Amino acid sequence: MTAVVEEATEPRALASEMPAGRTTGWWGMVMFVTTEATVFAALLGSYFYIRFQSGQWPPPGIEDPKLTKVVIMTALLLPSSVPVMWAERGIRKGQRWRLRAGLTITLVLGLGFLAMQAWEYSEDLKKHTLTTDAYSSLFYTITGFHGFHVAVGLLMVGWLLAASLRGSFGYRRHERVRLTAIYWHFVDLVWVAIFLSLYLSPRL
Amino acid sequence: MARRGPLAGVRRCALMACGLLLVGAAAGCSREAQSTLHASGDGARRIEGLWWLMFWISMAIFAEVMVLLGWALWRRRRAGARVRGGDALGMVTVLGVVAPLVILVVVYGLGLRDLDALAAPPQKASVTVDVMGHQWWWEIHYPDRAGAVTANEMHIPVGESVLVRLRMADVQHSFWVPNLMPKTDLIAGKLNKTWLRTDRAGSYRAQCAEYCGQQHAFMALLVVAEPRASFDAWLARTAQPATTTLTAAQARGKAVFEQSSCASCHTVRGTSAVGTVGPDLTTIGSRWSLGAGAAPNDAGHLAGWVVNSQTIKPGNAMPPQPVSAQDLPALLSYLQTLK
Amino acid sequence: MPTDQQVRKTGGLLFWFAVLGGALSWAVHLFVAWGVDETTCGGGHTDVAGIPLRGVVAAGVVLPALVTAAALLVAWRGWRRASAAKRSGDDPRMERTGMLLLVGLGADALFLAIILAGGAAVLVFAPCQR
Amino acid sequence: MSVSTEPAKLDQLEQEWGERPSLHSWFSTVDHKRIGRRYMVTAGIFFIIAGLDAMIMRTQLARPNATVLSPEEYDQLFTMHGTAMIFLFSTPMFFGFGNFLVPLMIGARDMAFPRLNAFGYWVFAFAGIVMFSSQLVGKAPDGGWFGYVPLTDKPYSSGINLDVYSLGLLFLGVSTTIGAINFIVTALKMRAPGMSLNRVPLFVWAIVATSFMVIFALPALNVANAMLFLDRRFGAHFFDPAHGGNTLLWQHLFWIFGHPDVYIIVMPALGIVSAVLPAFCRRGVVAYPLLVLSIVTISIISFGVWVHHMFATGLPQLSYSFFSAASTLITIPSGIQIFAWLATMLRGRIVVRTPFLFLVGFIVTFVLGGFTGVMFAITAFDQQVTDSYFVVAHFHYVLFGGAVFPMLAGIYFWLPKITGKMYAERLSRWAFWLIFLGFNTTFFPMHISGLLGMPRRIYSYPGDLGWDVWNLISTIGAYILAAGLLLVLIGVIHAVRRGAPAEDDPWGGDTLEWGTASPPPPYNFAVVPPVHGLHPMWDERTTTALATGKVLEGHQAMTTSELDGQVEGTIEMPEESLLPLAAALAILVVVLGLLWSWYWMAGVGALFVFGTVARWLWPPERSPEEAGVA
Repeated sequence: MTAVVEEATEPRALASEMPAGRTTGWWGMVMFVTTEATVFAALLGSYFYIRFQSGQWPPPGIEDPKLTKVVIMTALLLPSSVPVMWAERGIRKGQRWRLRAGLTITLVLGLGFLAMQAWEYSEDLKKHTLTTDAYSSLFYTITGFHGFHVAVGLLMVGWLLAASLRGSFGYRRHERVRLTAIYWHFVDLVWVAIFLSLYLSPRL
Repeated sequence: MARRGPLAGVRRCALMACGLLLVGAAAGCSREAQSTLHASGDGARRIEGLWWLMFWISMAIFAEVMVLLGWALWRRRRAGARVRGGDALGMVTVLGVVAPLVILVVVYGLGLRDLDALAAPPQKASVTVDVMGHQWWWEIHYPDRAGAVTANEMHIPVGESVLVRLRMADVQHSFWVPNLMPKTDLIAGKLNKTWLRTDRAGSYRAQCAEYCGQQHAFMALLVVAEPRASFDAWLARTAQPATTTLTAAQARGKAVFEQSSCASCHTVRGTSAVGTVGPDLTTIGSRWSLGAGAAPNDAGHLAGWVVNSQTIKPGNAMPPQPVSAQDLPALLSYLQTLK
Repeated sequence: MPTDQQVRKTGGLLFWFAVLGGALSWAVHLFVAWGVDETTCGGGHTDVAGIPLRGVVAAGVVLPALVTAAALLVAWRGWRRASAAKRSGDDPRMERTGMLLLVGLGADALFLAIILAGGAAVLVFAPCQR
Repeated sequence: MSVSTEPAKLDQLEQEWGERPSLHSWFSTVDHKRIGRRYMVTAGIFFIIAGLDAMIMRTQLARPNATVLSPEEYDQLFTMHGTAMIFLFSTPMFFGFGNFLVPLMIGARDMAFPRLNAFGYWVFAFAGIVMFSSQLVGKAPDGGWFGYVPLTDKPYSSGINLDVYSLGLLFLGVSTTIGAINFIVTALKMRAPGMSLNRVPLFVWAIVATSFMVIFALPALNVANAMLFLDRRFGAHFFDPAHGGNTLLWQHLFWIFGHPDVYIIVMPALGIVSAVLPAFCRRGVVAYPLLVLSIVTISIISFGVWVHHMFATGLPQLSYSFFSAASTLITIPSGIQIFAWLATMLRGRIVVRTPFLFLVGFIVTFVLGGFTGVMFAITAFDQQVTDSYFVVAHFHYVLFGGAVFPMLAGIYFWLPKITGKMYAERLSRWAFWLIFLGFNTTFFPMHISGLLGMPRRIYSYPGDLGWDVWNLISTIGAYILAAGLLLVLIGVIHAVRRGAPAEDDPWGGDTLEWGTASPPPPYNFAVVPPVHGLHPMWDERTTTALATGKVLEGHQAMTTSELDGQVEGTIEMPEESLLPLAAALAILVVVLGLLWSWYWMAGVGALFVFGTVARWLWPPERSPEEAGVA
């Protein structure tokens, strides 16, 4: 290992340029995803800020959110990144059918996630609503805001599908597919963070 | 402004500093001038020392910057002033990093020491005062002495430490007695503590320092530091219900007070009035002002306040009172007996 | 012998560690030391899952300080070698690398000072003293 | 200057990039220069309105127990003065400077996302109109610019005032974030070939650092405003201790945005100082790496100092000290900048013009503001003087002194480049001295009234507290300051209308914008200039290349690598379009729907937003060969 470090602090190595080829669109989407990630960081930060300073969590009268539905939702959303990647690699090679197939599968999985979330909400709302207390306000705001992001992601995937059906993408022109993929992976990562903080950690 | 010699800069600063001191001392001697530069409380005096230290350090560095600026501007007039190359890394590092680092570490260290001193009074607090902040007045309780409730006025014994417990009933306020102690906010759902201690008797004006709505400007209170004996006497008077013997007119005033809407908002211990919306009026007669500093406590302003307080302090919670012309003088005379 | 690709990758990593290492460890310091202190005291406890609060806060100061010191060393070493290379070769990238490493050097030193100043406060105050 | 050897190609470029001056092109322009000018004019108008708010307040405070204003009116005025100056004037004005100058300084032909740029302007203009029109109907926000709960929460502020505040800032946040993303991507990908990171002008460093601060700071404000709106309108309990909420959560969230925001305001101004100074010292700013170091470290540390706004809220003193340490030591990068500028003056041959006078004025006021800033970093002293007029004096010294003085220097310095007309020197000298005198007469006495215990945000004060003389002096100073600013306005309007035509490079500046005509042609650079050093215009290799190099034809812009500016290729720049305006109008409909509780209207607006954005990004019809199908 020290040989590598010795070599790596050679000026020539330190000056290595990052692999070229990132377009303005790519940087634009990365910056947008960064600012959205900071929004979710602020939301989760507020959740933990209030949680650590209040005695019992979740507060008396509200039991821990049940895991059954949420595990299914995670099983729907996380794998949905795979068809997007598969579709993107496909269009890189110019295979339009692979793009359309991948996008359709992602659409189905995403809609499944939203349906499950609506179902979970319908049951939770019987027990506590946004106006019950700070815990519920935080719970609905964070999960609702993430659901909104999934919905926007699905609109983007749907829009991509329509554009690809009309025949606009090929191995030379497919940047918007790559950008949507970045956004979709971001939405999955945020769900992992929410799942860990809101659903899993109260049980630890 | 651009081309002043360095000496003029220093002279001007010294002049300005004296102006500051002069003003601090001169204004109003019956009541101590409300000022952080006229500190008589332990906490405030410590901060005043810190202020003058930082003031003089700043003036020294300001003079240094003015000298450099003046020299650069003066240099340009010399013929043949040519552009010198070089990156002046050394000058910028020494003047911009090394010197400030030393000064900042010293000032930061002193700041830590003073902050530590502000945490707790030198000796254990012998008196505790509960302060409840309302929209636009202070409710004062002395828990050690049952029934000792007043508003917008707090008496403390000289030479002894007083623990002040701060709560609020509506929005965020801030308890600030500039002459005695740096401010502490009153936060919803949180009990904040601060302490007061002074060796100099006197009355110190304090004011809410966190914007709390329309009448944030007139939410003042008076902190009166007095020897232990007179403090105990005041506390006894405050705790005692209103039992002074009343003349016929004053008795009629008392009746007017009890039947009218006054009783639904105010409490006067020893009478049937037990409202808790407004301040406790048991010792209204002897208070330093009306409406937490909005008006002086004399008959004229008292009448104006009772009839329509919105003209004196617009936006406060007390609606205009429909007191008939002949009842008013009786009511006023009764209120003034409540010492 | 490490492959050229491996060296280039580690070089890139070390370069960014030298430039941003101080900032990141200061952020961790602030998050741990302040976050744990305020929320624990706010909740009325004096320890975090058994570990005394002062210990956790002190760890939140010492560990980031060490990481920043490491970043400072890498930056200092890189800067010296880059400025030496700049004087000899004409590779324009040396100038850019040298400048960024100097920025990293200054930043790491400044963040180390901030973390140590915060550390001084840990010695002066009891964790929940208001 | 950039008269190329092939005039035919220039006409072709003019034809492809130019926009016929018509009403349609006024609304559909995507040219960063027109949008930059528009940002500056709109921000200037908002500055005048917010400035008048301040004048009325100063008139009310001239005498004790004055009745010029009722408390409610005063509260709305001081809130709108603060909110408008910070959100609707300074950041947009410096985005205007950035929009106009960043592409020119880095040798690009436009911003990376021109239509997004236009969209950002329209959203800002509509947000400003929404917030200021609330002032006309007496429903302006009245909770202070940082709107502490519970005062701004439901029972204590039941009017629509605070909904205007939270929705207005959420709406404006869209524009600021988009502008920031645009600046970052432009500076990363569209620099002239050869412009590696150590040859990037300091103004561009400042704007990019500001943009990164916006990217990481605005989300905290958006979350806080969203929570406040949910609390007020739908009865959520984020800040309600009775239901488990926490009022300090608002203060933390707000100030995590708040303090970086005041650096978002000052940083571009520091960039302007570093851009204007070389022209008047006839040499580059000394210690360029140290200045980049200070820009970067100030931007990062600004995220770790926010609790110094909450030193009096009764948190543990140890928590305070971490922030006191960061707040104290953030002075060092500022110190580096100040002494670097002074060293540049000492080592240069100074030419005194109005922009340079404003720089001297800036250094005097910003240094004084810096001292009081360090004092506020010390927790013990901050607890004594926070929320008093001492803090009002401090932040006016660093915001007016630190941001408006360089802005005025920038206006006079780049007026020839932006409008093609030269300003009148004598009139502007008068303006400077009036502003400098007026500024100090207004705000220096506030240090004294602050130390005398005068709290901030009070609509009036009793007469027997020794504050009267200082408040009277402040009001007199305010009128002098207003006179000075009026002279600036007159000077600019006079210059635009009847000023002498300006040369391409009146100051002999060192950055690339002086290599273009005044005002620059729509395509900025016929030849994308190669950059060989930190001062391209003082480097004949670049100037000759500008005159004789190969013209980049078509509606194309060049993209280069992020760190070293190696050429990577060219991208097709979008045509002018009305969709940005349509999308901004759609969001306005959503915001007004939410504000007036017409939720169906907000829904319809949201559909329109999706429709316009979908249409905007809809890819063109491409044949299979062109798109590349296997």
